[in-house]
Amino acid sequence: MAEFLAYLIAGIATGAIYALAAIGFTLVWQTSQTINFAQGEFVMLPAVLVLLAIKLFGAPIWLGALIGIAAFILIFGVGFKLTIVDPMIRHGVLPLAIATMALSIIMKEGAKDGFSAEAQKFPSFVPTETISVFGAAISLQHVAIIVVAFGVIGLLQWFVGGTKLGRQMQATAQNPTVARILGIPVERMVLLTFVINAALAVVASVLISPIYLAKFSNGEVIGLFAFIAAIVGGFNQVRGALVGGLIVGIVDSMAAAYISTSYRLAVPLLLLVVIILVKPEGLMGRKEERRV
Amino acid sequence: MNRHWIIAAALGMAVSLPALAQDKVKLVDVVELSGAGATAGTNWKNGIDLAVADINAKGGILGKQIEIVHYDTQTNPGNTRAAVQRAIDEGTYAVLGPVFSGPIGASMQIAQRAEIAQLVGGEAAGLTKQGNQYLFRTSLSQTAAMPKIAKYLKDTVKAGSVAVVWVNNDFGKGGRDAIIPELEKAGIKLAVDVATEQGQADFAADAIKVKNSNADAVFVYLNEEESARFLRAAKQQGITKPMVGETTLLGAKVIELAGDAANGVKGHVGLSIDAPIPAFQEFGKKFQAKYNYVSDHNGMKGYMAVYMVKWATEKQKKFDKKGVADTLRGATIKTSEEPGILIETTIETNGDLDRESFLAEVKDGKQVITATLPKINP
Amino acid sequence: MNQVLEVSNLHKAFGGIKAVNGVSFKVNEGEILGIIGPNGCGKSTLFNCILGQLEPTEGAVKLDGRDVTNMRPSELNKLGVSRTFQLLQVFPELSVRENLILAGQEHEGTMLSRFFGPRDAGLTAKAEQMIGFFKLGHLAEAKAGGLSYGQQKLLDAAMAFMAGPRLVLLDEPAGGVNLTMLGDLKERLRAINAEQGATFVVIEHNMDFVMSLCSRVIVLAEGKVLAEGTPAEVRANPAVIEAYLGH
Amino acid sequence: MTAPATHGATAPVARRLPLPAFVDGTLLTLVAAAVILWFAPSGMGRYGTYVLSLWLVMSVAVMGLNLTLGYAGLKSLAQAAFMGIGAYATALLTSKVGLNWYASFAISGLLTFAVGLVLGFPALRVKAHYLAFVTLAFSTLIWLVLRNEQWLTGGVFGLSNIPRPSFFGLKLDGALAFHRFVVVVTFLLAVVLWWMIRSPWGRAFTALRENPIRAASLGIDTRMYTLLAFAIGSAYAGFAGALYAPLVEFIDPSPFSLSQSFFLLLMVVAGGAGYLLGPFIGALLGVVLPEWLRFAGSLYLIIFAAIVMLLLIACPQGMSGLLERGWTKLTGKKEGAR
Repeated sequence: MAEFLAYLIAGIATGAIYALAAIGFTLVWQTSQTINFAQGEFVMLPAVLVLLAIKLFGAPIWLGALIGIAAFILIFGVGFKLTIVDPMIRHGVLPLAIATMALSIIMKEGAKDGFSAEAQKFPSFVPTETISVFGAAISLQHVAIIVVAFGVIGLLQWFVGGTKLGRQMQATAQNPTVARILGIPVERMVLLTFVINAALAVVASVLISPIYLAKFSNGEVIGLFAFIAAIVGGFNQVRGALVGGLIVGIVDSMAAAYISTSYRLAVPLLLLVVIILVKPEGLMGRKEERRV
Repeated sequence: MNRHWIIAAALGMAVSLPALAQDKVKLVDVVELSGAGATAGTNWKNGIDLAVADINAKGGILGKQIEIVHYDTQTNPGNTRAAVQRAIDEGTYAVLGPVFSGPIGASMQIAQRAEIAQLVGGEAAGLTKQGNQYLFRTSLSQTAAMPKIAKYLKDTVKAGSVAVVWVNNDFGKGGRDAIIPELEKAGIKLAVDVATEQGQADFAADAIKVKNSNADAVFVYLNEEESARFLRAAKQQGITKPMVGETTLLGAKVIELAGDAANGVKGHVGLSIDAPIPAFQEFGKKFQAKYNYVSDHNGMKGYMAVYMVKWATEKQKKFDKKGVADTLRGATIKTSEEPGILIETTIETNGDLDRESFLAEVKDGKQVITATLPKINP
Repeated sequence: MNQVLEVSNLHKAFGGIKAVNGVSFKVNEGEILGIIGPNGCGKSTLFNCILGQLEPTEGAVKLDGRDVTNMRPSELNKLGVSRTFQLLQVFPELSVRENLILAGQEHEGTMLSRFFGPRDAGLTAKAEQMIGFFKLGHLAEAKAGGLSYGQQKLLDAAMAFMAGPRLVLLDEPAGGVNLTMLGDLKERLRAINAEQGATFVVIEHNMDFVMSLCSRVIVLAEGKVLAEGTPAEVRANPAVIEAYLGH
Repeated sequence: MTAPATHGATAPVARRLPLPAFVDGTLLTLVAAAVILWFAPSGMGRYGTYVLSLWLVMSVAVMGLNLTLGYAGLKSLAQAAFMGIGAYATALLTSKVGLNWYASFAISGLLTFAVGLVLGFPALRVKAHYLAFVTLAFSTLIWLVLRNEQWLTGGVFGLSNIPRPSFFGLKLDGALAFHRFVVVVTFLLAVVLWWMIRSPWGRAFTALRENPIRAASLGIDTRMYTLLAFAIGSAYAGFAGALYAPLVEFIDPSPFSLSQSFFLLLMVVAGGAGYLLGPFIGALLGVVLPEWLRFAGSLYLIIFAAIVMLLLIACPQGMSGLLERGWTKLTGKKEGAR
């Protein structure tokens, strides 16, 4: 039992990381039907930019963090939306998805050539101590990630449901045409989601990198798991990312423990197939009406 | 007037002629610069660049400057084959790389057919078992390293059971397949066999699994970064059993990334900039100065590969492509003949290497060599 | 008289909303039956249930006495039941002729002959005939997406007739078509009905169109049959007047 | 350039020349390209020859994906996995069982066709992008099997010494001989696909992509055509794998990973989905462009990705769409001058 608990807690800790990365997937999908295959790289890059700013300008850590984060939100929030999404969104999901694939190559290779092919240590804003929960070890870093993941979801739910801006954003997500008629600045709302996505990527990056280390290739793993998490939880619900992330994290941990370490990746994927066959819109997802 | 022109022309000739006569020798490095092997490949490439810069600064090989070209394999066999073919078509003097055994497997026949020496960074046991006369390693093979580790586990660590944690790529799988029969021979029980993914970020579940196996010791066979992540996860889960590994567990990079978690780790080291050999440390300093980070063993392998080519060329006193392989086969390169080889190296006829190696331990964030192991066939 | 189609006690509910609530009717061979009713009375849902596009919650559909409830649309089509949709449904990237050949190709030969046989599945002549019949002659090579709305509507109807169906269900054929075209369309439908003996069921909003075309009319309201009879009878029915004026 | 899925009358060229009625511009282009590629490697060296062959082999896989995606509108993320099934089947059958290449090639195609049929069933159940998710899972599962089942697939160490085929006793071991063999096989496969696309099948596939509900109401068995499109597209990946294994003479799991499936998708879209010659252009972009960009050193992948991204921003229909746009502009001007 203690053993099971240890795996469970490890799975939740990992799952929270996937959840944090997956929120962005669901956000940009809802407002602009964009599948961002560079999402993993979005989480990888802020940490690298922070380290780069420190290295280039010899800046102290807080200044480096500020420069790196500001640069990232500007380029990959606003810039991404204006230069890549806007010209392509009318042409369907696929060309845009491919363009984000190309973007992910650019980000990955850019981080490797511009910074380093090696993993780098990233300073933690949270103490690295380990605490014991029911006899299972968990680090404060992981605790912080779990808290932040839940906090972000709560904040987003409140924002969407409880503020005018948020309701406008939701209206945009549900029906842009009607929203436009109602006088909601749809373009600005979509832009806002991209900025939020970039900001969330930064939060995820800063929290995850001290554990996973900052490395150009980290986006591949994080991106894949976040994608699976978003599908499992439901692409069109922000809280789907949280549920999906935690489930995938726990399933992954259990698979390694009780099934097979060399096939552990297969188990979350089989879960994904089952969910698609049983409830294609994801566990928490809304059914998307087919436009006939 | 005329005379001036003639002098000017002659001067021009004098300046340009040596450059023409002393045409360069082209070396092509085909290596993993993107994809799964990018980190290892980049170290290898940097090691090569460092060696080429050193050699060229000292007048090149037999007076010829080395022209080095790097081609990326994307860690993909099809692309590797293209790149090696291109290297040969462009008249490379020898092929350097790749590091991963998949890309090596896809390209070794081509170099063999062209009768050109190929110096690779691969450690998997199978590479040198195919009778390819043109393939040369730059490090010990796993078949050479693992018996030393098994002996160490038995005699020094006195472990009755061992948990094996390995990365599921050619490097890790090769190591695992080599250590398990050795453990069996030494009468050590395999407590648990844990495969991990290349580039895996989260090792919590693996660490719990190892902890629950109650093994007397843990054998960790992962790449540097994954080693660091595993050590941190193991510390978090409170694993106190000795961690034993190979070169990739005890490197400076692991110590840097894992911090305290690396303390107490011990094992066998082939190439390490921390080894008590002045030439190794010298290399480490030069590398650090040039690239601003600490080289791993792949950086050393790349460096030595270039010097192996240099040594063979100077030995045969001519630029004969086929001769490089013939000269290297069965040779022993002494540091007195070629300081760039860093450590006396014997090349066996199948392309395997034999060298001295070390037993080491990490104490207070530093790698400390505890013993030097002789060559297998001294 | 021979009954081509028999719908008995058909129900369809979406969640709690009963879109079709126990509709029964029969269609006689060779007649033109009109189904009218206010917006949202379940006309299109009824069609979709009859044609296998939606699964009815309850009830049965019979074709020539054979149960075809829940049969897949493509199989139903091969039994000679054809339809148009309320919204335009042509293939914009294909030419007019290609659209027509597509509408007929699955009714000829086998999968193999469709692979190895001629590219037009031997339907060019037939397609040209339809093009002529629907007065689209000069547009045979044009991409369907480039046609005017009315022309697309004609093409849409032509596609439904391409395979020589016995029973055709038309969902608002007159919607958005201008008066001249409307006259053309009506005349074409009558001609096919007379010459080929095809049976029609027409859902329509345009009362004049229905009343002048159909021999019998069914009025739906709130998912149920409200009235049934000849155009004149229906027009005089107080319940129908109520339903229409009430909305 | 061929227009997307047009089934218009035969090209004017064919009418003027005394050629059979089924000959059109695309077929002539294919024939001309095959002839050029037959002779192209002279003076190119083994490297150039190899890259040309690799381009053609990848084109075959991209052609298959173009059928499923470009014509039938089904998003598959498993094309590289199917290629892997074909490559491993051929490698094992030729090197371990000793079967000749032609039989192995056929078995690879049949096997991937059958697996495609089975995997296609979810495609009927789940619509739109959900198929992409199912194939994503399938792709990774196949990769795991290829890597883990060492007794069969050689695992991470791969399979080496894969023999090249011979042609009626003629050895095709040399780079040029094998290249010509690849040219012939690719040409035949392209012609089959060309024939299929312009047959009533192709028309049905297009209808499936544009409006499956209307298609069904016209008697088109959408279930059958969906499965066929997916299975034939997968079989082409199997064929590509059967050529890839003897071309590289070595295989391991890496070229059949999920990221390679993504890369194949990139080639389809960048080349122009739904254009018959699009796959060749796409594979040219994906295989030959990076090789050519090698002069740019370590930046070559960034430049490559930037080119693809800019291309798609400028013209989401890919290279073929761009060429078509240019062609209409050009011919439009000519007409204006007249």
